[in-house]
Amino acid sequence: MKKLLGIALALAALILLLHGIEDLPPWADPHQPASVHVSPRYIERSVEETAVPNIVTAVLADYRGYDTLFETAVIFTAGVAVLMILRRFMP
Amino acid sequence: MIAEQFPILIVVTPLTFAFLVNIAGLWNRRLCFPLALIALSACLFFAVGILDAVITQGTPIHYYLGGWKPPWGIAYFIDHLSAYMAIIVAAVALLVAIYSKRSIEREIHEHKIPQLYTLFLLNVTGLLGITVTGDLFNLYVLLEVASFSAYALIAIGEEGALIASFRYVVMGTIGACLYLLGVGIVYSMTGSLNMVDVSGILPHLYHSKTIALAFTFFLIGIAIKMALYPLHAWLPDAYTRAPSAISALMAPTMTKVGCYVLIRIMFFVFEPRFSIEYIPVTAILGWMAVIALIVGSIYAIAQDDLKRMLAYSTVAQIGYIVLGIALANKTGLIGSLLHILAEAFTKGCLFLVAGAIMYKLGMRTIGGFKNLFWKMPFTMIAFVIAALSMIGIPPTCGFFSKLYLLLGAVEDKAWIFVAALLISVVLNIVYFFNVIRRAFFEPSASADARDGGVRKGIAIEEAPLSMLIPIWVMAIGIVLLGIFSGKIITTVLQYAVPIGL
Amino acid sequence: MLESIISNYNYWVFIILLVVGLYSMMTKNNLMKKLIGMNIFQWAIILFFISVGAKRGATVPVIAGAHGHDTHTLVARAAEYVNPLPHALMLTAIVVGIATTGIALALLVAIYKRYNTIEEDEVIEALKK
Amino acid sequence: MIREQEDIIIQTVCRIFIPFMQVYSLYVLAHGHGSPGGGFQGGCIFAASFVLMSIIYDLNEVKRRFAERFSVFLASLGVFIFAGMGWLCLFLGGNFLDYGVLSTILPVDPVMARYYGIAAIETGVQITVMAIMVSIFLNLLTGGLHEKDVEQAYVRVNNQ
Repeated sequence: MKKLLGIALALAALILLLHGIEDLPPWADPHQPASVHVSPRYIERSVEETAVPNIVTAVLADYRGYDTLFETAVIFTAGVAVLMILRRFMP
Repeated sequence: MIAEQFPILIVVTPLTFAFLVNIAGLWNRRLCFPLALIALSACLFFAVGILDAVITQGTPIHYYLGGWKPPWGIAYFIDHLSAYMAIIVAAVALLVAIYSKRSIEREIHEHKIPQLYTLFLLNVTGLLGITVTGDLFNLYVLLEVASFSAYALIAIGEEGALIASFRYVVMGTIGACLYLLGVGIVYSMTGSLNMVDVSGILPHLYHSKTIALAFTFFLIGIAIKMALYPLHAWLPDAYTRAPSAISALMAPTMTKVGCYVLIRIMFFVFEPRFSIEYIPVTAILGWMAVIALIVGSIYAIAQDDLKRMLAYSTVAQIGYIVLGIALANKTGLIGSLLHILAEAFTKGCLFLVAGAIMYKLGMRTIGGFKNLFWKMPFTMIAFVIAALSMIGIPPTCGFFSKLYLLLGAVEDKAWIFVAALLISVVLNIVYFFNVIRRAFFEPSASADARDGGVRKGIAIEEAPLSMLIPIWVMAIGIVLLGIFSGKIITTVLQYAVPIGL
Repeated sequence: MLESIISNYNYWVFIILLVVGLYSMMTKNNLMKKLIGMNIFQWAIILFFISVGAKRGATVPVIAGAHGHDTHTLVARAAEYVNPLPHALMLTAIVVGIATTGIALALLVAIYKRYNTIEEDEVIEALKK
Repeated sequence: MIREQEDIIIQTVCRIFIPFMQVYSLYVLAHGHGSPGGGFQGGCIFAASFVLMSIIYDLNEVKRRFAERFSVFLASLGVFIFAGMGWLCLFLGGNFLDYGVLSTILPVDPVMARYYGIAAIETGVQITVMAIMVSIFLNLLTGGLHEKDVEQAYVRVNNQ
């Protein structure tokens, strides 16, 4: 029963995805929206604005540094959570 | 000067104090509680400041993190709706934190208290962050911060909490990942992550099948996070097994913030006309909501465990909120937003009462509530007030929210929804009256109770004051919010409704 | 038709991984297998994001010869480097994935210690007693 | 992790290897600006050196060098450095995480101030990731029994 439900859900997801992705821009197209709307500024001006040649680092730590703060908070949460779930104390 | 920084302070203050609590816990465990209290009081203060600024300014507040203009950097976008949600989360979190001191000491090993308050603050950080952010990916990260702390907080509960938490991890991860997939598709189609920017680009793409797919993923992901009926499987176990203070924190805030995200995505990122006309999502959501509020209530009637009953009642109340969203007219949405507030305070109060009963009696089976009114009169009066609000009796907040939902349904001429709302009120009466009957009318089998019906010899054993005060603040809040609900609607909620409805 | 299918192979791989992950998360009884399914699911989405960032004829987003001070005259053209934003986003998503795995593993260890099994039905059986 | 006889070859090789791993992780951190790398990657490599240490010696050796209180402190410290940079920018009159305003306290122009701001937060990320990875690893391995109880627990496991 559970197995049938799982197969049905997976098939539904498959059909949904196959049906839905036809309008995605072609893979690796230099003119797709993701490559022309926001990201060119990072490539063209990151050295000028942050003096960091590795653009991924510039985006990660400066343009979107706030995400990285919470990324660190997530891993901190995970550490505290593991401590909380597993830690046992001998009487 | 400093007021300009309130949008960031409301998120960063609890985050910073979370680390401070963790470090202070190494040195002295007694410092953790006051530090958490300071952080949450500051949050409430900032939330009030933000709401005040939004009301006086009349337009949304923007805040650019790192000084980068959107769409390149992350921007905060705070309108009436965000400020309203932030204030609800901050207020509930502060009250629950005051309450948690005694309850946590009883239920948790003392070595784990610093970690518990750390995770408590991180959870509040995540929830507050979700309410103020204006960036789709940032919302995902904050959602994960809130969820991770929730997984751990639930896992330290009673027997069976571990497996409940594991299920929540699996379901929650599916939800978050589907949301992320939606973000990915939207990014691939528009090239932007900023909500305002995306909502400006999307109207050109409304006919695309891929955008419809992204919208579907957003919807399913959020529906899992907010436990909409067929996807609610993780909720009852998780909220029943968690420590009582934690259930009281999660039930009013986590699922309601999910509702907020749903409104944000459906009506702000996508325009209302897309959600209503291009794909008939409001119709589907309406039917799911009707099923949720009937089935959730019926499940609640069948429960013998008070917390489990309240958990199923939460599933039903999510149905109300989604019903208001699905009506997609102004009255319905105002009812839905008002119900978020009413439900936050009511469900918070009920879970706190359940915790207080648990604290005093050590059990929470409804069958064992005999003579509870005479043992814990103050707690039980608060329970009755909250139950009246849940049912929808006039002076309370729950009445007005349900009234608006009903009016919204009548406005749309959706008679089936009207009928469902009325039936669910009856069901609410059934399961709350069951508890009240046990606690109030049913005499105990002991000798002194049979003595002429006079209930003497039952000593008052109230919960400690630090638990009673939050319960009563919430109970009084329910009544006051009901009386002033007109004022709330005219100052905040009518501006919170998106353009185009 | 065939050409477009083959040239978009990244998307197909992503879909297959996603469905495999979803299926194993739904049907497997062993909690560890569920966790592995969850990981496959997450990694599929990461693959999708990275695919979005790809650009034909472009290279790694590290600007050559730009380390140091006098770089203001340097011109970097957007077409020469791949889109760095999905990479930055996915670094965050990978960390989130690791954190999920950590918490889930901790729960599994705790479950195993208490019930001596990580088969879901056996745990539920033990709970009912 | 526990063995009666230590393998001398593995021990010697790994003992030489560990310091190089740790220095390499610092290299990855420092060169995150100019080549692939950064705080997270560096932190993972640093944590891996402790995992290797726990494989060649036993767990108590790692615990002696990396006590639980220490790792909790380091994890908080790392995120605190990150958030603290944000607060510093706030106090200097900029927006949160706007490293450009650091030029008022550093002898450089705003663009280079951003460069150093990024370096500071990457260090914070590295410290947190390192501490948390080791902490998660140790907790998963011991099932949450730490410090002095560990030896007793091992004795019990070995006797069974």
